[in-house]
Amino acid sequence: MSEPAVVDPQHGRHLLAEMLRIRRFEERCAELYSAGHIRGFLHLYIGEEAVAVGAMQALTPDDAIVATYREHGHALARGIPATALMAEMFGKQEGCSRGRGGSMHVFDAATRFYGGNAIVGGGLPVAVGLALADRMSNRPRVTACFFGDGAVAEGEFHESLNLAALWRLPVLFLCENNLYAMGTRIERALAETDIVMKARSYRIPADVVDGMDVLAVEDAARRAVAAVRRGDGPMFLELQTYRFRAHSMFDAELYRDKAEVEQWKQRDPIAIFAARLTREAGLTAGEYQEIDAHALREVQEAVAFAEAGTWEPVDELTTDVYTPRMEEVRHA
Amino acid sequence: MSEPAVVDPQHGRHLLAEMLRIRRFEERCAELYSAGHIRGFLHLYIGEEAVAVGAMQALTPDDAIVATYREHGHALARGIPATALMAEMFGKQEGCSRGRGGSMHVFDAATRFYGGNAIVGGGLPVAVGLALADRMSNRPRVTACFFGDGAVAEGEFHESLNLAALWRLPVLFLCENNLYAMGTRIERALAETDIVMKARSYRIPADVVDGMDVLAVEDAARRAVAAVRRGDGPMFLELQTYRFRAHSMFDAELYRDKAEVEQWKQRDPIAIFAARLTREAGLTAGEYQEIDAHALREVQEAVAFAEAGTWEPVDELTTDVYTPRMEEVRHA
Amino acid sequence: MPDVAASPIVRMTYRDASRAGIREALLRDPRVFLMGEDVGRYGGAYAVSKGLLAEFGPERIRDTPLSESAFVGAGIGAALGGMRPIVEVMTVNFSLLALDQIVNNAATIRHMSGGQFSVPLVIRMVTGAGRQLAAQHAHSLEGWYAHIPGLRIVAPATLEDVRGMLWTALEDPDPVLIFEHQGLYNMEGDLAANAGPVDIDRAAVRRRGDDVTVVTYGGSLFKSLQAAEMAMAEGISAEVIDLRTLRPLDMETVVASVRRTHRVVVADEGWRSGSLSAEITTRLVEQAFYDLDAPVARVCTEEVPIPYPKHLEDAAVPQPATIRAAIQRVVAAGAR
Amino acid sequence: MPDVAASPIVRMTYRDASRAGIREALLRDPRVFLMGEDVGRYGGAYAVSKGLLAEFGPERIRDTPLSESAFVGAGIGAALGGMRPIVEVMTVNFSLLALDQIVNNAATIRHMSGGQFSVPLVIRMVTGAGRQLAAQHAHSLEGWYAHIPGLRIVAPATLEDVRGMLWTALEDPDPVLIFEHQGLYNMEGDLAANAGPVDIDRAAVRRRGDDVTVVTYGGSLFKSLQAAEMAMAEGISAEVIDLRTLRPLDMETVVASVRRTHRVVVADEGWRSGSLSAEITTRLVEQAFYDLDAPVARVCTEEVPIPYPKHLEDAAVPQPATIRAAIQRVVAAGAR
Ligand SMILES: Cc1ncc(C[n+]2csc(CCOP(=O)(O)OP(=O)(O)O)c2C)c(N)n1
Ligand SMILES: Cc1ncc(C[n+]2csc(CCOP(=O)(O)OP(=O)(O)O)c2C)c(N)n1
Ligand SMILES: [Mg+2]
Ligand SMILES: [Mg+2]
Repeated sequence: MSEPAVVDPQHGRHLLAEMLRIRRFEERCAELYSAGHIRGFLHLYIGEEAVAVGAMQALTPDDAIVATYREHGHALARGIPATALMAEMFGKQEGCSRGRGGSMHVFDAATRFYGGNAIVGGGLPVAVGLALADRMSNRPRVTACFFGDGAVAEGEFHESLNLAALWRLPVLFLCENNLYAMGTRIERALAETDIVMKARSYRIPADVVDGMDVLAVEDAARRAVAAVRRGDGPMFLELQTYRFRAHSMFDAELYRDKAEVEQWKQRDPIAIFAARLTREAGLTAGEYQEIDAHALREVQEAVAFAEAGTWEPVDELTTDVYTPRMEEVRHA
Repeated sequence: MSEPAVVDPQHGRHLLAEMLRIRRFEERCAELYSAGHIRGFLHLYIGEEAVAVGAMQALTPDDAIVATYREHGHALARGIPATALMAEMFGKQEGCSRGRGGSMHVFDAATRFYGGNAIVGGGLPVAVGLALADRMSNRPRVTACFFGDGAVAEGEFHESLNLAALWRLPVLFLCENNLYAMGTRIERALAETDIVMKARSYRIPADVVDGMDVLAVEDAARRAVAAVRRGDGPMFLELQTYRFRAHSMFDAELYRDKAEVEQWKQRDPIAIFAARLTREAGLTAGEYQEIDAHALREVQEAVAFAEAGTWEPVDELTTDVYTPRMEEVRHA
Repeated sequence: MPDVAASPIVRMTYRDASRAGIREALLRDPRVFLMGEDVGRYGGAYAVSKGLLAEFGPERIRDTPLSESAFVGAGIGAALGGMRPIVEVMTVNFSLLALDQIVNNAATIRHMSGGQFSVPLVIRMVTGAGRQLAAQHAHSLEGWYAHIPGLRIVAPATLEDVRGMLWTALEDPDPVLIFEHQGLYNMEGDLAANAGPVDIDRAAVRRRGDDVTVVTYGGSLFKSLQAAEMAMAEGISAEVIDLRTLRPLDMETVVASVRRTHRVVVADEGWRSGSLSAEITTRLVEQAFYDLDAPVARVCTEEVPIPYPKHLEDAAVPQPATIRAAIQRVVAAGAR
Repeated sequence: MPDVAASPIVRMTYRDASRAGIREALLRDPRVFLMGEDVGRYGGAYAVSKGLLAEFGPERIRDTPLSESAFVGAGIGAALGGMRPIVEVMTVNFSLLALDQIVNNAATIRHMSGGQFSVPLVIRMVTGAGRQLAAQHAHSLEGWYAHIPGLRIVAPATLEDVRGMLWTALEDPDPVLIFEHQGLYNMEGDLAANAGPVDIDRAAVRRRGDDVTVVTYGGSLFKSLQAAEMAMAEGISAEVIDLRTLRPLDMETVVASVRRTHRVVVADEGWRSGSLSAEITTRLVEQAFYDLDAPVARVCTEEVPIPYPKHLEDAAVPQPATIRAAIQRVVAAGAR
C-alpha cells in the first residue's frame, strides 16, 4: 500500500458526493425492496462505495467496465443516470437494460458498461475479450473488471488471468475482497487467502489496497490504469473492503458476528473520508448537508422517474432474442 | 531436485524392466495402429516412461490412480496386465474396459485405476473426490493424479488444487511437463511457466523433478506419498520430461524442431538408466537382452491375447449405461 | 414403506420436506454427506439446509468454494470412493460450469469402464422461474439434462416426493439429478411424520379425467391442476399426470391415459424448441399415433432468456390460463 | 452471389472447403480472426487451419491455452468489442467446459441488455462419431444446443455449405455455432473456385421424391441419400431434406414436402430421447398432423456413450441400412 495522497479540496468533494449518491441510492433500494417495488435478488454495495468511486476516477469514457450482480455502485460512479438505473430495478422499460435485467444485469452502451453478470466469475472472460479487441485494434483503452473474493476460486478466474497475462492484454482486474462469498468466509474458500499471490502466479503485477479509503483506491487505480494503458499488460488490485449489509435481501447473516460488522462499520468509507475532508480540506457541516441533500434529491428523482416509467408491452417479450438483420451492430 | 539415490541392483533391474515393458508395448502399438488393429486416437508415452514407473513404486495397492488419455505407461506400471490392456486397444471385450474405451479410457477396478480420461483436466476433480472419500473414511490412502502441462491452464486444475489444499486431502498431483500440449509449447500456454509456483499459490508443497531419471522420480514420489499419507494434505510434483513421438498418430509435428527432439532423445530414460545400471550395478549386456526379450515376449503374448479376443455382441451395446438395480456397487 | 396411516401428520413446506429428506439420509447412512456452496453456515441459498450444520457438523455439511466443476467432480470421485454424496448446485444455470463433469464423467464412467465402476451420486439443483431472478437464475434445464444417457433425472413436485425421492435416489447406483422448483419451496402441505422413500420409476396420475390428458411435472404440476379445475367449469374432464421422473420416461402411464382420452396437452417449463414436451409428443406419435384424435398441444416457456419484470416473467412461462386454453383447444380440435 | 458458372471447378475435400471459407473471411474482413487450441502451429486438430498461420500470422491465427471457458468468453468479449472472432472448439464434448459462456452470456446478452449489445461471434466445433474416438470425443450435441434461444445453430454437410456458411455466419449479428462432422472432412467433391456465401436460413431438398420425406442434416445426410438410393430398388421414391440450420428450423420446407409425401423419417445422430428429431416430429404434429399417414419414424443414435469398437460405434449411430429400414416401415405403415 502506498502513502495516501493529499486531498484536493474540489476533487475530494466530488468523491464524497459520488459515494453519498451510491449510499443514498441503495438505502432507498432496500426500502423499495421491502415495499415490493424492487424484486428478485438485490445485492447492496453499502460499505464498499470507495472501491467503485475510487477506481472509476482512473478511467476515461472510452474504457470499458465489466461488473457483477453487486453493481449499482459501479453503474452510478460510471455515469449511468440514477433515473435509468432505478427504472431498471423497477423493471420499467425506461431502465438502462429496458427493465429486463433488473438489479443484477445492468448494461449501458453509452458508458461502455458490459454488465452486471450474475454468474460469479462469468464476467472475467468477457473482459479479457474486450481487451483483446482493443489490443488487436490498437486502441489505447482499458477494460476494468470487477469481481469478488468468491470468484477467485472459480476456474474462469484462473483461465482469464492466464490468458490476459499471456497475451499482455489491457485488463485491470479489480478484486473486491469483502471477506465473504455469501456466507463463506475467505478462509473457508481459498487455500491461500493472500489473493495477490495468485495474480503473481500468472506474472500479473498485483497490489493490495485499502478499499475503505477512496483516495488510496483512486491512487492505486490511476497507477495501474496508466501501466495497463501503456501496454504493460494486465494489472491486478485487491481492494480490501467489507459489505455492511447482508449478502442479499434473503440473508439471515448467520455466518458472521455482529461485532465484526460493527468493527468494520467504524471504517465506513464515507464517514472517514468526510472527516478527513473536514480536517484537511475545510469541508463544513453545511456543505456536507448540501452534498447529501443533493444525493437524496437525485435518488428522489430517480424513484419518481422509475415510478412514472412504463412496462414493456407483453407482445415485445421475445424481441431482442435475436438482432434484426437490418440493424447495424453498433458497439465496439 | 534432490540427490540421486543409490541404485539397488535388484530394484534397479525391476525399474528397467518396467520401463522396457512400456516401451516395447507402445512401439508395438504404433505398428498395430499403422496396420489398422488399433484405431481412434493413440497417444504414446515413449520417452516419459521414467515418470509412471518411478511414481508407481511409491504407491500401494490400496492407493488410487487417475490418469489421462496418454496412460498406457501408467496402466502397465500399475499392474494392469498387458493382455487386458492390449485387448482394450483392440476393442475386444477381454479388454480391461471391455473394449469400450480403447486407448484413451483404461479403467481397472482391481488396481484402482480410475481412467483414462480424455478430457484434459477432467480427471483432477475426480481425484479430489476419491481422496475426499478416503479422508472422510479415515483410510490412509493416497490418490495419485497424473496430468500434463496443458491441463495447468484449465479451470478444473485451479479449482481442484484449491479444493484439495483447502480440505487437506490426500492427493498427489503429478504434472507431466513434456513442454507441449499438442502443438502448443508451454510458453505459449502459460503466462508463468514455472508450474510449481502455481501449486504454491494454493499452499501446496511442490517440487520439480527430473522426469527422465526414474530414481529421482521414485525418490520424490516416495517422499511426497509419505507426506500425503501422513495427513499433511496434497503434494505436487512437476516431472520434467519429453515425448519422443508425435502427440498422437495424426500429428505432422510442424510445431517443433527435429533438433530439439534429438536433444531430448539423448536423455532417453531407459538408455540412461541402463547405462547407469551397467556402471553402478553390474548390469550386463546379456541381462539387458534378457530383460528386453522378456518385455517383447510379454507384448507378443498380449497381442496374441488381443487377437484371440472376441467382440462384444452388438446386442449388448446399451448394457451398462445404467447399473442393474440388483447389483451391489462394489468399488470403494 | 413405513406405515404412513399410523403416523401423525405434520404441516410443513416443500422446503421443510426437502430438508427432512436430507436429514433422514444423513441419519440413516454414514456414507451420505451434503456438499455445495453455502449449504452450511449460510443455511443454503434457499434455506433448505438450515440447521443441518449444527446437527451434523462441517464434515458432513460441507461448504465448498465457488468451484462448480471441482465440487461436482469431487462428488463423482467420492461416489467412486464409496461415499453417497449429495451435491447441491445452487441454481441450474450455474450447473453449466460443471457440465463437463456431469456429462463427460458421471454419465459415462459406468459404460466406458465396461461396467466396472458405478457413480452413485446425487446432485440437487434449483430450477425454474417465478421469483423475478432474470436470465441467469431462472431457467428450466431439467428436460435438457434428460437427453443425456447415463443420468437419471427426477423432478419432485409434491412434499412427499421431495422428501422421499432423495432416499431412493441415494440408493440408485447411478447418478441422479434432482430438480427442485424454486417456486415450490414455500408451498405448504401435510405430510406423515414418518413419510419415507418413494419410487422414482413411475409417473403419477394426480387427477383423474376422461377428456384430455395433461402431462406435466415440477413447477407446472399445480398450474396444470388449477387449469384442470378451470376446465371443469366448461364441462371438460382433464386427467393430470405428473411425470416425476424425466429420464427414463414412464410412457406406459401416459399412453394408458391417452388411450382413454385421445387428447394431450403437455405443460413443460422448458423453452419450447427441443424441450421435453417434444420428446413426449414424439413418443406418443410412436406409441399411440392412431389413438390421437388431435395434435398434441404444448404449453412451454417462450424462447427468451427469462426477463426480470413480473408481467414478462409470467408471460414467458406456462400459466394456468394458458394450460386451460390448450385444454380447450385440443378438446375442440378433431372432436370424435 | 458470385457468378459460379463462370468460375473454374476445383476438386477438394470438405476440410479444404472449410479452410477456404476461413481464409476468405480473413482476407475479406480485418476484424475476423481465428482462435482456439492448436489452430496455429499444429494446423488444427483436424488439419482444417493448416497453412493459415503462415499466411496470416499469430495475431489472427491465435493459438490458445487449454481454457475453453476463457477463450470462448474472450470471443464473446472480442465480438462485443467490434471484432468478428471465429472460435474453434476442437470437439463438441470439450465445449461443455465453455457452456456457461455460451448459454449464460453469448445467448442472453442481447436480450438481457435490452437490445443494446449484440454478440457477433462464430464458434466452430467438430461433432459426431465414426472415427472410433469413444465416449469423450464422439457425441453429437448440435441438436441439444438448438434448444437455446439466442443461438443460431448450423450444420453444413456439403462442401459448398461448409465454405459458404461461415461468411454468412460472420455477417450474422448474433452468435452462430457451426458444427462440422468429423466423418466428412475427407469427403471429396467439386466446388467452384469462387464459391461464395450461402444462406443459412433455409433447408435444402437434396433429392426429390414422392413417397416419403427423409429429414436429416450433417453427418447423416449422405447416409440418408444412400438409403434413398437403396429404397429406389424397392420402388420407393424418397425425398431427402438437409436441414442445414438447426435453429431456427425451416419447417416450411419440411412441411411442404410432407404435404406431398405424407410420410416422414428423421435421421439424426443425436441420442434419441430429446434429440432434434423429437422437435421435428412434434412440429409436424403441430403443423401437419392431418397430413401424416403414418407415425414419423426416427433413426437416431442409441442411448449410450459412443463405444470405441467399430462394430459397436456403427451399431450406435444411424446407418444407411437403418434409415432404409425406417423408410420401408413408414411406407408400409398406414398405406393410403
Ligand atoms: C457460478 C455461480 N455460483 C454461485 C452463485 C451464487 N452466488 C451469488 S453471489 C455469491 C457469492 C459471491 O461472492 P464474491 O465473489 O465474494 O462477491 P460478493 O458477493 O462478496 O460481492 C454466490 C455464491 C452464482 N451467482 N454464480
Ligand atoms: C478439454 C480438452 N480440450 C482439448 C482437448 C484436446 N487435446 C487432447 S490432448 C491435448 C494436449 C494436452 O497436453 P498436456 O496436458 O500437456 O498432455 P500431453 O498430451 O502433453 O501428455 C489437447 C489439447 C482435450 N482432450 N480436452
Ligand atoms: Mg465477497
Ligand atoms: Mg504436455
